[in-house]
Amino acid sequence: GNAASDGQNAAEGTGLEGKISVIGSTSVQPLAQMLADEFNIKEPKVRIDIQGVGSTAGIKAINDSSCDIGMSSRELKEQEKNSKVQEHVIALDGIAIIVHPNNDVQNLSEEDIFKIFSGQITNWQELGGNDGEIIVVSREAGSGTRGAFEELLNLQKKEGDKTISLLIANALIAEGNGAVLANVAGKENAIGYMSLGMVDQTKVKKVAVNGVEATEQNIKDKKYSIARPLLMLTQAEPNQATKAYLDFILSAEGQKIVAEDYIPVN
Amino acid sequence: MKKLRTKDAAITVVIWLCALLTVSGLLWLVIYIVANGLSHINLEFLLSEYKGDKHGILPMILSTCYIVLLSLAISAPIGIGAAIYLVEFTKPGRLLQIIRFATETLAGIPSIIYGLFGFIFFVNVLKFNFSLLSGALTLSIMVLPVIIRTTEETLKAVPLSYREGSLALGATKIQTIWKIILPSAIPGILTAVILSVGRIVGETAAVYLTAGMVTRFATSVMDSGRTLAVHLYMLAKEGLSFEQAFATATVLIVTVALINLLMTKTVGKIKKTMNSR
Amino acid sequence: MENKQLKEIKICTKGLNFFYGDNQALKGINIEILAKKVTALIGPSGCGKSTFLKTLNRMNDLIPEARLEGEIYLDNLNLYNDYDIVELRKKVGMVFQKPNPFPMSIYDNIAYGPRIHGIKNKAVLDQIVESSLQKAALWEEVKDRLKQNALGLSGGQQQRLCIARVLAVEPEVVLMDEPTSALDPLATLKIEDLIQELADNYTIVIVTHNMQQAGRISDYTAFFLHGEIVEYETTSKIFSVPNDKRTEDYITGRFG
Amino acid sequence: MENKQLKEIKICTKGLNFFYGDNQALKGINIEILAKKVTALIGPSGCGKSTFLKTLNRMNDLIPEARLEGEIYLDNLNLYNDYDIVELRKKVGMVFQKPNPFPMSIYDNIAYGPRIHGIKNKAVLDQIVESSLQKAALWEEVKDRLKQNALGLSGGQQQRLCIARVLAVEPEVVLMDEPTSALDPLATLKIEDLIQELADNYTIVIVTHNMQQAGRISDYTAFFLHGEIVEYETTSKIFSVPNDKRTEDYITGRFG
Amino acid sequence: MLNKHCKSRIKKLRLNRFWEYIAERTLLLCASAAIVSVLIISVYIFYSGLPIFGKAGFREIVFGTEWKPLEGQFGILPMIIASIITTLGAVALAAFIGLMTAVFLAEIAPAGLAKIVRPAVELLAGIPSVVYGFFSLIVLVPLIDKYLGGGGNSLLAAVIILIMMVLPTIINIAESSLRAVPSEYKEGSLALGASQIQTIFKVQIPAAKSGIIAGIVLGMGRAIGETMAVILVIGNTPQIPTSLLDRARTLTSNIALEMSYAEGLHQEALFATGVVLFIFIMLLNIAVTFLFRKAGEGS
Ligand SMILES: Nc1ncnc2c1ncn2[C@@H]1O[C@H](COP(=O)(O)OP(=O)(O)OP(=O)(O)O)[C@@H](O)[C@H]1O
Ligand SMILES: Nc1ncnc2c1ncn2[C@@H]1O[C@H](COP(=O)(O)OP(=O)(O)OP(=O)(O)O)[C@@H](O)[C@H]1O
Ligand SMILES: [Mg+2]
Ligand SMILES: [Mg+2]
Repeated sequence: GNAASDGQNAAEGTGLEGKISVIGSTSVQPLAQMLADEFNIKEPKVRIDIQGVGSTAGIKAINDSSCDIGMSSRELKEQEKNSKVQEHVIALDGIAIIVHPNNDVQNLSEEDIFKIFSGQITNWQELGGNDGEIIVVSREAGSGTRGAFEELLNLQKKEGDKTISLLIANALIAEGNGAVLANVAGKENAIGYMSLGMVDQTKVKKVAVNGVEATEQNIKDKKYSIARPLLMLTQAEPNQATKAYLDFILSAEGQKIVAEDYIPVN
Repeated sequence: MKKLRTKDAAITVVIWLCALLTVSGLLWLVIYIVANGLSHINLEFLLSEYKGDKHGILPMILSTCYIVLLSLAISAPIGIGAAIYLVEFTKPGRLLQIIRFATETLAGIPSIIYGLFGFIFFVNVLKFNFSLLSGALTLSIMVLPVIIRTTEETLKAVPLSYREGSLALGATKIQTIWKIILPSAIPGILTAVILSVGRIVGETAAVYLTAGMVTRFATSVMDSGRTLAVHLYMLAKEGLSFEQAFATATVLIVTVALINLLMTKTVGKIKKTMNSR
Repeated sequence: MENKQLKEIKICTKGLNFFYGDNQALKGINIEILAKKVTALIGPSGCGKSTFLKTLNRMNDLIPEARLEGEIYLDNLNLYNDYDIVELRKKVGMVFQKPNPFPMSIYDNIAYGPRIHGIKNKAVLDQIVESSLQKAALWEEVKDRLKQNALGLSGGQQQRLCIARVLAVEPEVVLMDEPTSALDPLATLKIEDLIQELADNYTIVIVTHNMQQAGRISDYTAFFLHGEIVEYETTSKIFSVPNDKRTEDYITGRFG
Repeated sequence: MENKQLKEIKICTKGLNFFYGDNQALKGINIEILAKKVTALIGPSGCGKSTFLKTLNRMNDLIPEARLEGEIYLDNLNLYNDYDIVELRKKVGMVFQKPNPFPMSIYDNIAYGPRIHGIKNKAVLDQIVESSLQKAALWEEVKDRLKQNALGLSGGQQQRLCIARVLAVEPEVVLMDEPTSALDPLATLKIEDLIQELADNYTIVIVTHNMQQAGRISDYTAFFLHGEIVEYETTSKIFSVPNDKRTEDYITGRFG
Repeated sequence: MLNKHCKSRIKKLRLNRFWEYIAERTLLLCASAAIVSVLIISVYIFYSGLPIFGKAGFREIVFGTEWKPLEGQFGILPMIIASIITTLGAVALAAFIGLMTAVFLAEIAPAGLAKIVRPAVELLAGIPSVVYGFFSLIVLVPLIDKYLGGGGNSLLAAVIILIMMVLPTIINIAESSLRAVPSEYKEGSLALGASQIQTIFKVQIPAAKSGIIAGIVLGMGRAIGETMAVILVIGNTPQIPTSLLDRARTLTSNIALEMSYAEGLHQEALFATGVVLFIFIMLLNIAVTFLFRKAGEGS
């Protein structure tokens, strides 16, 4: 993108032009989209294309330089780090554990959750609920939410340089946060996890973890522990449009939008 | 005799039931979707963008149109040319067999493989990124066999007597093709094109991996765009707004129904011209 | 056949063999076809009449696995070596069994050939269309609807249109393959009259299944059987005193 | 036709009209067909011969927009009211213009009819197959390859197979629609011989385009024109002294 | 003068020849596009998908039961099995219903009714697969969950939508092969006193056999290749299913789910999945070509 100083537009923005290609986490995508819509009001000539294809894909794309911004909803792994790529934390996001509204279970310990997702507990009865086989809903393997969830709950073990997921083999794999929501909303015995910012409480119920409700405040106060940063990755020297977009996101105005559903940084 | 009659009657009942099952399956689906979708379709839904609190599908409609036009612009001339070559120039033999085998294979390849290929080849290797161009190139390979085959059939249906008549007057082959055969084959070629439009409009897997899913108005072929089918997939997958999903599905079904109607019309026209001979 | 030598020979073949793949359809055909006469080819189904006719304007070149041996001369020039195929077909026109007008207007049907051969001038084309239709005895019937689709004509009219279409490219020889077999008696009669008129200016070779027709319109008749010419004589002779028993059997309807 | 009354009448029609939609194909046909005789139907293309033949075993019932008026009697019973259609077609067999063996073995082709009508016993079937093939003069040629596909037979053999197939269900009347027109002269001869033999036991109605054939094999001939019967007489009479000018014109080949 | 005329004619003829040649070559080029595309696609897929068979082992991939790509386990047997079950299950049922419907359309239905049913079948064929997927997700999956339990996302749900999707393919081809059966066969059988049903089942269907089977095989191709509709309803669990109510993952959904972020060996493993799918399709194609050829000979 190249900046063209356009006098008439100067009142609002700088009359910047260009195209930003944003690829990555489906958890970050809606937030990035909202921010882009807002940014476009000021800079209508900047076109921001956002593709939600998964954190791993976003990290890969920025490492290949095939996009301007990569989105990730988990920390980068060692082998994914690249000196030429800059990480920007644009928000914090909790991962909510969700169940069907009719489910009596209100609270689960981290250990319960570990046992459910690793297949050691398979019936709600064992947790004081109704008799019903637990249907575990998880995300696809490249998902940042899944990566963060498994890391935070230790649902993985190291074996040499490989990290092995301990997720129960018959978990239902849903592609995207929305699919998790839809699946849990549709099945009385399901349990799943998803980006806190996207939980629709009219359809599903959040359960407390270790007695702590999943709320923004609790995450800020570090009481609710299942939370991860939402990242945007750029080249060390991003082009002007990209830089302007990032600056906007991290500005007070941008963070106000972040705060609507997520936890702003600083 | 009587036993035979009851057996016949029983089989007839089974046949009627199967036909009923087929039709009722379709009706169930169509009615369910249209009934749920129709109430959400209004001008605003059809003609606004997908941004902020607007949930219109205009960008998707336009992206779909662009992809359709672009794919056809690439595949129609090639496909029709190929069909002409196959019908008018090849003698039965190796080459014909190879080309035929190639088109059969192309026709059989599942769309996800096209997606896989398009994603690696057009998006990554040729660096077209997620764009209408990548999508259209992938789709034009995908519909190539549809165009070749259908056009081939129509060309074959042009009576030999037309060719003989023209050649016997001293016309060259190209003159005969251009002045006699192609004009008589136009309805069939139209059918081929309409069929391809149907396939492109309905395709998800191959477009999803090549043209991306951006909900903005596309301004150039290098922009990413979301087609209606991909939009429906995203809505269904995300499960956030079933109203929009139903409405989008309704738009898709109506489009397909219109395409079918158009097709029946052209096919009817072919039959008419053939009959009036 | 005594004074045939005195007449002008338009077409002659020497040891003509023709094969569809392994199937030999013509076996050693030697024939001399005279200019400005009507020559009829008769014989039972599958005996090679159409095949022979088609070799004369090389329509058989369309069939991939077909093969020809021997020689054919048109005006003493070798048909396969000395002529450009387009030129040849201009010179040797063909009318088919089923009328095959193109799906376009009557005018365009007739003008198709001249246009193909480079005539663009509207007045010239008009002139050609009118004279060709007149020669084919169709002008009066269609002159008011030249712009209408030719497929709307009756079978007999369509066939005369096809004849006119051939005449428009000014051929010297006209080949006809059972031109009346798809027509009703009245239309047949018209075409037969037409053929006899045309014989004043054109060399005509006609295949027919109808013995009476051959008798009525042709000057010479060749009787084909199993790819060979059994007998080739003046029509009057072949129908009154055939030399060959098989010819007689065929003409009197004992087979075929 | 003087002593026809003395003979047994197998089929008779009274004021038979037949329509394809608006197109009337048969107009007031009155005819009496005699048992154990060969009756030939002749006439130019499209005159309604096939249509008439098909009304006799109600094959025309298949055509949705077709309509029939008048009456047909078979053995003095009304064809349309007094017979079950399956029974009727068993009694009135039909042989078609193009040989149409089913794509199965020779044996199964013949056994098809009997099986349909409930015969399962292998020995009985074997017996029927053999005797039918013998009656159709085909047994000697195929007895060693009954299990082979019937489509591998020559055209003439296929047609005799179709005749055998009809005989296997023991009909009383056999209808034949140009049964030899797709065959070569030799095969035609065989079928003609066969027809004459069959006439000892069956009532045969045959449509033919070949005047000579009608003359050779039939006892009575009906001449159809534009959906009407112009003349119906003993064959010898119709071919020597036809009553009607149109019959004479047709027979001498002046049209058709 | 005459000479000049001759020369110009010869020139024109030469020009004709030239254009003829150019046109033919151009058309040949178009025709080759199909070959080139197939070549590029197959070479690409095989080139990208074959190496991993060497690295991870053919048996470990094709017969391995564990798909944990991030951990170096690339067993796709569960996907192969799921693909085969959904395909066969759907096609077996669709073949029966489809053949009967084809018979209905070709022989039984009154003309007026056929005129309504046929466009319905065509509409069924034209509806995008994602619409089927969406419909099943909303309607079928909850129904199955409610009456049969297990969450609803299952092989069964996939089989049911696949039936709807392959039905039109089978109906169309079966109907046209039934119609292509020479009417002489039908007439011959009826003239022998067979009933209509007897004629259909004893003569017409056997005569149309190759075409009908080809339609079924083509339907199989469609079923095995379907992706998006299946992803939405099958649950995508990479585990060998033990009942129709189990969640499973097909070859196609495996590719679509993970392609966008896979890299290295993982990506190669997805290409390997593509290779396996490709081979399945090729086998089916060869079967269809063979059957259609046979059908052509039959009639
Ligand atoms: N295109 C073809 N390919 C192969 N064989 C052919 C072809 N055309 C004709 N034949 C064969 O060549 C032989 C002669 O056929 P031809 O059409 O010349 O006969 P005909 O005398 O015109 O017969 P008819 O009176 O039926 O028109 C026949 O055995 C026929 O089967
Ligand atoms: N299925 C049909 N639908 C409509 N019209 C028909 C049908 N079959 C025949 N006809 C018409 O009925 C008339 C008589 O036809 P029919 O087949 O009985 O004649 P034909 O004497 O057998 O002729 P050919 O000698 O050519 O077999 C013709 O005008 C024909 O066009
Ligand atoms: Mg011929
Ligand atoms: Mg007839």
